[in-house]
Amino acid sequence: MTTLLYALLVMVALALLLGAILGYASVRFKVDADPLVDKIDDILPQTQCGQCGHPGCRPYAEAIASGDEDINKCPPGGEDGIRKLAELLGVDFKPFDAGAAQPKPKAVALIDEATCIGCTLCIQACPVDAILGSAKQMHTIIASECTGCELCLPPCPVDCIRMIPHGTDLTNWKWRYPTIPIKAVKP
Amino acid sequence: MSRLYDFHGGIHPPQHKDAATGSPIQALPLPPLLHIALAQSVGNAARPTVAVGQHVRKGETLAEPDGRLSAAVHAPTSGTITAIGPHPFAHPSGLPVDTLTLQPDGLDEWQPRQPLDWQQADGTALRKHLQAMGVVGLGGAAFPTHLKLAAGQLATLVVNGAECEPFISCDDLLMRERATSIVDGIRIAAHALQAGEVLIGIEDNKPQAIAAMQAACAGTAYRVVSIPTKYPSGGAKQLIRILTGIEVPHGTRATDLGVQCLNVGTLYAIARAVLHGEPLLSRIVTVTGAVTRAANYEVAIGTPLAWLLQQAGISDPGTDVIMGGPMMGITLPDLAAGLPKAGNCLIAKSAALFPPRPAEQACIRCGDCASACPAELQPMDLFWFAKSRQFGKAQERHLFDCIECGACSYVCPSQIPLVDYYRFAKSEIWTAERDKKNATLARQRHEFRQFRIERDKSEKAARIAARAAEQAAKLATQAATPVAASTAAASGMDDAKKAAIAAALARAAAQKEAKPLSEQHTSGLDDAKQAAIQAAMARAAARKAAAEAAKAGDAANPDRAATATPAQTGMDDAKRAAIEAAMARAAARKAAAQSAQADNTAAANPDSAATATTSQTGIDDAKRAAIEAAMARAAARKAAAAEAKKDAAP
Amino acid sequence: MSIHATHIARPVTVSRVMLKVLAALLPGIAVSAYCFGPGVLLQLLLATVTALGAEAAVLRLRQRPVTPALADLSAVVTAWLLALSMPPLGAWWMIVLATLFAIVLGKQVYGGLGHNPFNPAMVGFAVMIVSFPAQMAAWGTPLTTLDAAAQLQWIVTHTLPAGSNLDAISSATPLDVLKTGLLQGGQTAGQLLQQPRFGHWGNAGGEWVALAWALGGLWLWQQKLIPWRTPLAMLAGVLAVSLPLWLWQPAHYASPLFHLLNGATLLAAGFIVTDPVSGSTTPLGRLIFGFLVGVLMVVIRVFGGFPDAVAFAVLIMNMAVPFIDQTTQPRVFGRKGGRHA
Amino acid sequence: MSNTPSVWQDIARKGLWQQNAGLVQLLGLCPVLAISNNVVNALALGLATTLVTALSSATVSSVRHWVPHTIRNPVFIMIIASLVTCVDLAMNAWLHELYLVLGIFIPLITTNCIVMARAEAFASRQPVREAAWDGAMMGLGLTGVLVALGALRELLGKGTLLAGADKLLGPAGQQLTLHLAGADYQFLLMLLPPGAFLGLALLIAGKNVLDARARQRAAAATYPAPDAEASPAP
Amino acid sequence: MLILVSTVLVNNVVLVRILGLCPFMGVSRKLEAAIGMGAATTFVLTLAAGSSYLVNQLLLAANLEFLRTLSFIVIIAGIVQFTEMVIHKTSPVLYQVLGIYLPLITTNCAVLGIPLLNAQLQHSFAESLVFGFGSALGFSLILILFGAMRERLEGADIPAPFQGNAIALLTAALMSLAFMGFGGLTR
Amino acid sequence: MRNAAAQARRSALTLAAFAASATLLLAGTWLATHQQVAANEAATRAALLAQALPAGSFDNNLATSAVPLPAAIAQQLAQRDAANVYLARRNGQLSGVVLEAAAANGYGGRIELLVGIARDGTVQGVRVVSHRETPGLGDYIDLAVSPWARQFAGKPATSRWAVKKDGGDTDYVSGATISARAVSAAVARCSDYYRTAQARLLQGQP
Ligand SMILES: Cc1cc2nc3c(=O)[nH]c(=O)nc-3n(C[C@H](O)[C@H](O)[C@H](O)COP(=O)(O)O)c2cc1C
Ligand SMILES: Cc1cc2nc3c(=O)[nH]c(=O)nc-3n(C[C@H](O)[C@H](O)[C@H](O)COP(=O)(O)O)c2cc1C
Ligand SMILES: Cc1cc2nc3c(=O)[nH]c(=O)nc-3n(C[C@H](O)[C@H](O)[C@H](O)COP(=O)(O)O)c2cc1C
Ligand SMILES: Cc1cc2nc3c(=O)[nH]c(=O)nc-3n(C[C@H](O)[C@H](O)[C@H](O)CO)c2cc1C
Ligand code: SF4
Ligand code: SF4
Ligand code: SF4
Ligand code: SF4
Ligand code: FES
Repeated sequence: MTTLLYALLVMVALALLLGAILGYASVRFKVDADPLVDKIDDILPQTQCGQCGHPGCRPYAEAIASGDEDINKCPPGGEDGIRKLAELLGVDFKPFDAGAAQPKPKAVALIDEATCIGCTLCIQACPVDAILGSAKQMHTIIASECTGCELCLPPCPVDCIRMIPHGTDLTNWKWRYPTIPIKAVKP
Repeated sequence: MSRLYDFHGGIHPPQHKDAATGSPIQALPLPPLLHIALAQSVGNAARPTVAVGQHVRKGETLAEPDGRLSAAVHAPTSGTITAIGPHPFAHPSGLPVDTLTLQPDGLDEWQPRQPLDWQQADGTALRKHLQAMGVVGLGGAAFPTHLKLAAGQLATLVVNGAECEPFISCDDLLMRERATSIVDGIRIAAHALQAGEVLIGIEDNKPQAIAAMQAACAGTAYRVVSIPTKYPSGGAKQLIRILTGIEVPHGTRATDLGVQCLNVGTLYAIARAVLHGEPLLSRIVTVTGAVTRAANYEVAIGTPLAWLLQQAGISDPGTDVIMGGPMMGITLPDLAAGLPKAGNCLIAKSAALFPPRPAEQACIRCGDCASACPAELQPMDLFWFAKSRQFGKAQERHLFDCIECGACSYVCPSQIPLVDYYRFAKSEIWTAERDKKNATLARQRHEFRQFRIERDKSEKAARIAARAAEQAAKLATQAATPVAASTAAASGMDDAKKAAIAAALARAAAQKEAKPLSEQHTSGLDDAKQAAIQAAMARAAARKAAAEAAKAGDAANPDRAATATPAQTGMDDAKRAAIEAAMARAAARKAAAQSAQADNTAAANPDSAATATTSQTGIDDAKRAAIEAAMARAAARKAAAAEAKKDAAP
Repeated sequence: MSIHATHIARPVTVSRVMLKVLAALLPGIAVSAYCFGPGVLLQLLLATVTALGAEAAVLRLRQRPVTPALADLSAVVTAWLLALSMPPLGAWWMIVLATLFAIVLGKQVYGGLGHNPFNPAMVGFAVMIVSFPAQMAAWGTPLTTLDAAAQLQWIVTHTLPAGSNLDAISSATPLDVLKTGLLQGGQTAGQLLQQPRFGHWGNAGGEWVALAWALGGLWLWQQKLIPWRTPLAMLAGVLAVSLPLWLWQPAHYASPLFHLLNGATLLAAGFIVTDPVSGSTTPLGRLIFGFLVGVLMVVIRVFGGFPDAVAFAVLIMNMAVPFIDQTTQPRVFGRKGGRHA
Repeated sequence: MSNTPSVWQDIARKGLWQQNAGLVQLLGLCPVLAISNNVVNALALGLATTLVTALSSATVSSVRHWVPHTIRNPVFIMIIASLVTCVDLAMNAWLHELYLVLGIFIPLITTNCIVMARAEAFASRQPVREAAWDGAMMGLGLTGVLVALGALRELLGKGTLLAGADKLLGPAGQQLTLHLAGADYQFLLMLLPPGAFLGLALLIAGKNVLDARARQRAAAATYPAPDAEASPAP
Repeated sequence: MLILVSTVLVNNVVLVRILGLCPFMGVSRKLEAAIGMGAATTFVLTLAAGSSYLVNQLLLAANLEFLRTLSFIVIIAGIVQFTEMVIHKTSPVLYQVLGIYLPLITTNCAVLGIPLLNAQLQHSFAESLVFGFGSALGFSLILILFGAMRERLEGADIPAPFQGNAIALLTAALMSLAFMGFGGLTR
Repeated sequence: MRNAAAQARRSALTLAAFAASATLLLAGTWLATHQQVAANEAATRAALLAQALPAGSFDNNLATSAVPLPAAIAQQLAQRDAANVYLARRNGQLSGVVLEAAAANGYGGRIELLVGIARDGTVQGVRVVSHRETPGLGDYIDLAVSPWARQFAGKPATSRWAVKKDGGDTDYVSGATISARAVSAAVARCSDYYRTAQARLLQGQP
């Protein structure tokens, strides 16, 4: 019986001490906001396209930060984006979610001005205010501000918006990966 | 004899210079057409000042500099402009760039030339003159020379006559034959730079050039220094190190350390431009390799390269041609391009001189590349990171200190084209940086849009509230006694005025308040845009505050009017207005918070189609629908995939 | 059209480099074969065949081109170095197993040439000495009386022709004998070294082999295929431990000369610590890497359980190479500060 | 709250394969590597761990509402530690021989990361029955890896399987031991620590191969690509 | 000195005693994280070794050995959580790098195993401290070297089935093989 | 700060409550098992000792029959300051002893042994308790690895305690003689000691 008593005494004392320290420290050293979301958001391409299943990049960043979402869901970010996220979060790189949307070449939207009826629906859809125009007037897209999210395509009642792939010129021309063709041996 | 310093690494590739140094500089007839690209230097392309069909004389300005970092372009001969538009360019991409096409009339008729009295002219005038004369660096980088002469009071001017690349001999021949003009150029540059000392570095495999330069420098304080032959001693930083011992770090300009480096060709061009008023119309080009008449030719800028090679007797027109040296030159994708100012050498490849590079093998980390690297990098690490796309790490290991000299590629026993990987990595990093910048701008626009939508919404809410209040006030007035009604009406009028004042104040306050916020969001935007957004946001905030104030005023009307009026008499207007404004602000804040809350509760409702709406408060319907559709699409796809997976799972 | 930025290249290839390494091994192999008999050559052959076979098999599984990888000869270098570290009269399955581990586990799982963090040959050796210490400790007797046919028969079938004596082929390595002798107490190092097994300079027959390795190493250095830093630092490391110990208690510790001429020290200095792939690449890193290999080697030899300590010393330091490399990056041109004239 | 059977299946699939502690999450490695040089020890420790994981998950789940966030960790670990000590004492009393073999690794179940990880990640958010099931499945998944690794190492290292089964099953167990190689066969590497790492690496690689095959098959099933048909399976 | 060499190298916690493997595998993807984790573990482990010695004396005196595991782990949990809160407050960067692994120090076998071994081997207070510190040093050393190695391996052309954890374990296998060389170093 | 204090109190109390319940659970389990555990531990120890002496050659509880050896002898036999001799009795008569012995000169360091010697000086059993010989080479001395140690059972005191290679009677594994030598020498020391101390040991005095 004394053993039991001693045991209780020791453990309860330990626990009390510990609990007190922790409780105190938890208030004393309280920290706020998670800087991780910002860092993740920084990596995301800000296309705001929703292909990740979230209404914009920041919500996706929040989902990643809270551990609810995988890092391989953002097609506009491409593999490089996944790689950067993996690096930031200290997890292994993983390829695109096979079932989800896949990355495609960058493009800008172009309004066929002859067909446009000036309904302003696309203006309301564009998450980055890249479309100019007012009611009943033909609209245009500021190419340099268009992120290519394609959100303006579905609302257009006359389907006058097309996506034009980015062309290359001297300002965005890139040196390619120096490939050595690997010939697979026949099995 | 001054002391020479050594730099780390370096290589000794076979020289192959003799083929072209056997004969003096050759003149050439004019080609049938000249293709003069507008972008002839680092920086902005020049702006054309001529029209298609216009006749121009030799030396006439065809395009003028666009900004500081840009140089003019001139007609190398007299003739007619036949086209302005995209044309193949001497660039590894093969992409066409805007080019002037000039059809010579064969008269070679000069326009009047205007030399500059350089000893009298001040620095600014000299630099203006050089920019107008289109003088750019001829050592390879094509940096506008007028900017390089902008430094004042320089300790040392280093003249680059090293010409360290194999095959190239244009500077050698220039020094042999036109040393006096070069020295004239040195005189002008040294004057402009107020250089204390002039060191002319020439590799010791060019004894004739050294002798010629020494002869030309006789009687001056300029020192011709024979330096050991070792590639890349002609790199500006390496040459500066050899001659002065100073190491110019990456990202620093030599001028900051009191040194400037100019190529001998550039100095010759300076001399022609200043003493004779001749713009940079032609240059010496080494044409060698698989050609029958390998030599140095004096060639008009814009001469089609295919034509030039024909003149030199190229044996196989289909062969690859390098512009520049074999270490740093580029393989030309299209020989229709005209000769650029930076084109110092053309080498027609032959299998004997350029055996195909054996297949790349794995890097065995032998370290030969590190021993050869003049930038003292660890090229195998840069390669390892570039190959596996770990660009951040490559940058940490100073990828951008690499001068792409190719010494590492040359020595690598695994035959890895290392520089290709570095260029790839640098390209990717630049692209990523550009994307990042664009993303930041996109985010700012997106955030502003969120803000705008939010604002519109609360404005609408305020309008509705105001209408309701008005209604209530009307009811109250109707119920009151006529006397009360009259006072109320009076005080109501009073109130209207008060509200206006309050609104004005609130606008000012809101502007003040809005500023930090907008600043936060727009740090990366260009100024005009930023200002516009800021203004818009401030305006919106003010409008909102005003509306709120009006509403608050209205709502407070019925009961407050009576109590407040008597006390008001002593209060001066400004103070009253301030109080009102503060109250209005508070009300506005509350209203905003409430509306946000309302949205949240709505979103929390499990039935509202997607859980994702939680943070959508500001997104209007169309967008939401689109997103929802996208999400539904994604969900459907996912479901399908899951289904498939389940099926396939054993 | 050639897409490369640099249009000319030095006429060297990895195969040439490896071929020269193999050539540099030849003098040592010759002396070895003379000392320990033709068994050495059979081991080399077995190792080479296994290495090439294993490499080809893995590449085939990965659907990668086989011939270029085999032609770079790096697998042969690994095989030879491994074969030369193993007992000359070990059974055939030992060298085969060792080579399999070296090539598959040491090299190919990491992606083949250039990607392996550990020295493959040493991986093979360490696996064997840990798994089969008894068989690995039985080194061949130098200048054995056993004739060639008997040696080969022993390696292949592990039987001896009638009339041959097992003791003629099996004897512990000098390092082992010395360690055992000292452990048993009673005799000083000096006395022990009087035994015929130790010859003149501490390793009967073996010292000539060691010198032949040194010769090969020097030639490699002269050919600029190996840097001077690593081997020299390693030898310095060996001296740094063995010399003070020997000066302090000559009765208990063998002389530095003994350490230099025994247990593959010079083979390691010339060919093993210089393995470019698994070694350090920075100038300072090479010094640290080599020095610590030398130190660890003697420490493990003298105080540890594995007298043939080269493999462990090398593997332990291989482990540290990425860290060493990262922390000893040379300063880049222009970023040194203070080097201005 | 009631759950459809698929939820249970899902938890089981995650615990046993998809999120397997030893192969995927790489948690609970120490016992896996240290006690896997033969099947019997591995099995025993695996079962002990499973017991603790299931019990502790259930307990954690049932008290989860009363524990303030700040002392979540200490409380959970206390629960685990006391359960472990109970198992430890019980084994000491009734499976003494095995107890001697497993040694310090029984108290160390306390810090077996998988136990704590499940308590944190699953049990502290889920109802009791789900939590217990999850704990059991995670534990069984780990046991599976332990046994597989034990078998691999025992087989390659000593050429036997189930040596020492008598410790777990009493004398009858002796008959179970399989000798699959000559009596003097021994490959020490597999029995020593390096062999443990190596064996686990091989198991993970094996799982990767299986998963890749499954993925390939799934892909082929959804998009029956013509070239996939045409090229003969390797 | 000898006991330090012995615990750091010869009986290295991770490679020879096989303790603390989860953080060893989990927090070694990046060198920076490895260094942080090493430092945190060193701090916690040394403290745990010391304080658990004191508690053990108490338990022995009261004949309460069955409370050993429980009381040790409570102490450790306390120390860890306290450390966590302090780091969270004082160095958000370190906190972010260590991420979910800080609480996992509690479940680092080594942190409980070393105090238990101390008790089992009846080490004195000083010995306990040195043993704890040495083990932690050994852990950190291996973790850091492994972290640097894994960073390098990120660029290696590893066969698909071995990518990720498999190659890391394989590397650990070879590291452990190398450490066999220290066997018998101190007797 | 008030907040902190309250929080601290709350945490402490919760934790204490859990600690108390955990302790109770543990204590309960301990009470249920501790006798069995103690019995097991005694049995293990006894079983170990019994491996050094044939079953049936004694009827007392060996584990509780330990008598400390004098320091000098402990130093000589076990090469440390303290060691025990266990006295086996049958029908109250000394039937043999089990000595804690050690050899410091194994290949890997200390080898701890139990050496059982019958009343007449015959070595009855040698059991390696712990060793650090090379696995796969020197570890044959361990009964768990090979029956090598059984060869000592029944060897008379007059045996030549040395490996055959050195002219003794002990078998060894070629290539790992050191281990066998070390064990042999330790057994020899025990045998010698028993011879000289037999009379005293019969009295129960070490
Ligand atoms: C954006 C930019 C601005 C520069 N501005 C100056 C300048 O103001 N003065 C100057 O002397 N050089 C200037 N430089 C030139 C470089 O410092 C360097 O001297 C020049 O590129 C020639 O050397 P190179 O072969 O290394 O290219 C500038 C270069 C760049 C890219
Ligand atoms: C690797 C390398 C080698 C170079 N070699 C020469 C050379 O041999 N001669 C030369 O005039 N410029 C050479 N340059 C260009 C110089 O760095 C520098 O741009 C030039 O001397 C500046 O003079 P400029 O502005 O008058 O052209 C080389 C550049 C590099 C990066
Ligand atoms: C790695 C290694 C481990 C060894 N371990 C042992 C050992 O545990 N016990 C032993 O007696 N000999 C061991 N030896 C062998 C001894 O060094 C020595 O060669 C042997 O005992 C001599 O026996 P012999 O006289 O039968 O040849 C080992 C040798 C090596 C190389
Ligand atoms: C100088 C030199 C030394 C080498 N030493 C070794 C060695 O010690 N072990 C080995 O397996 N391979 C060695 N190699 C071959 C090759 O580098 C090795 O197989 C790679 O580690 C395989 O990727 C060497 C190659 C050279 C050029
Ligand atoms: S998919 Fe990418 S770009 Fe599109 S919203 Fe999501 S995170 Fe933003
Ligand atoms: S214009 Fe269309 S594609 Fe471009 S950003 Fe706006 S919505 Fe997206
Ligand atoms: S020279 Fe080539 S093989 Fe040698 S380290 Fe450099 S890149 Fe690697
Ligand atoms: S190309 Fe870059 S890395 Fe290669 S040697 Fe030149 S400076 Fe060094
Ligand atoms: S099981 Fe030991 S650290 Fe996780």
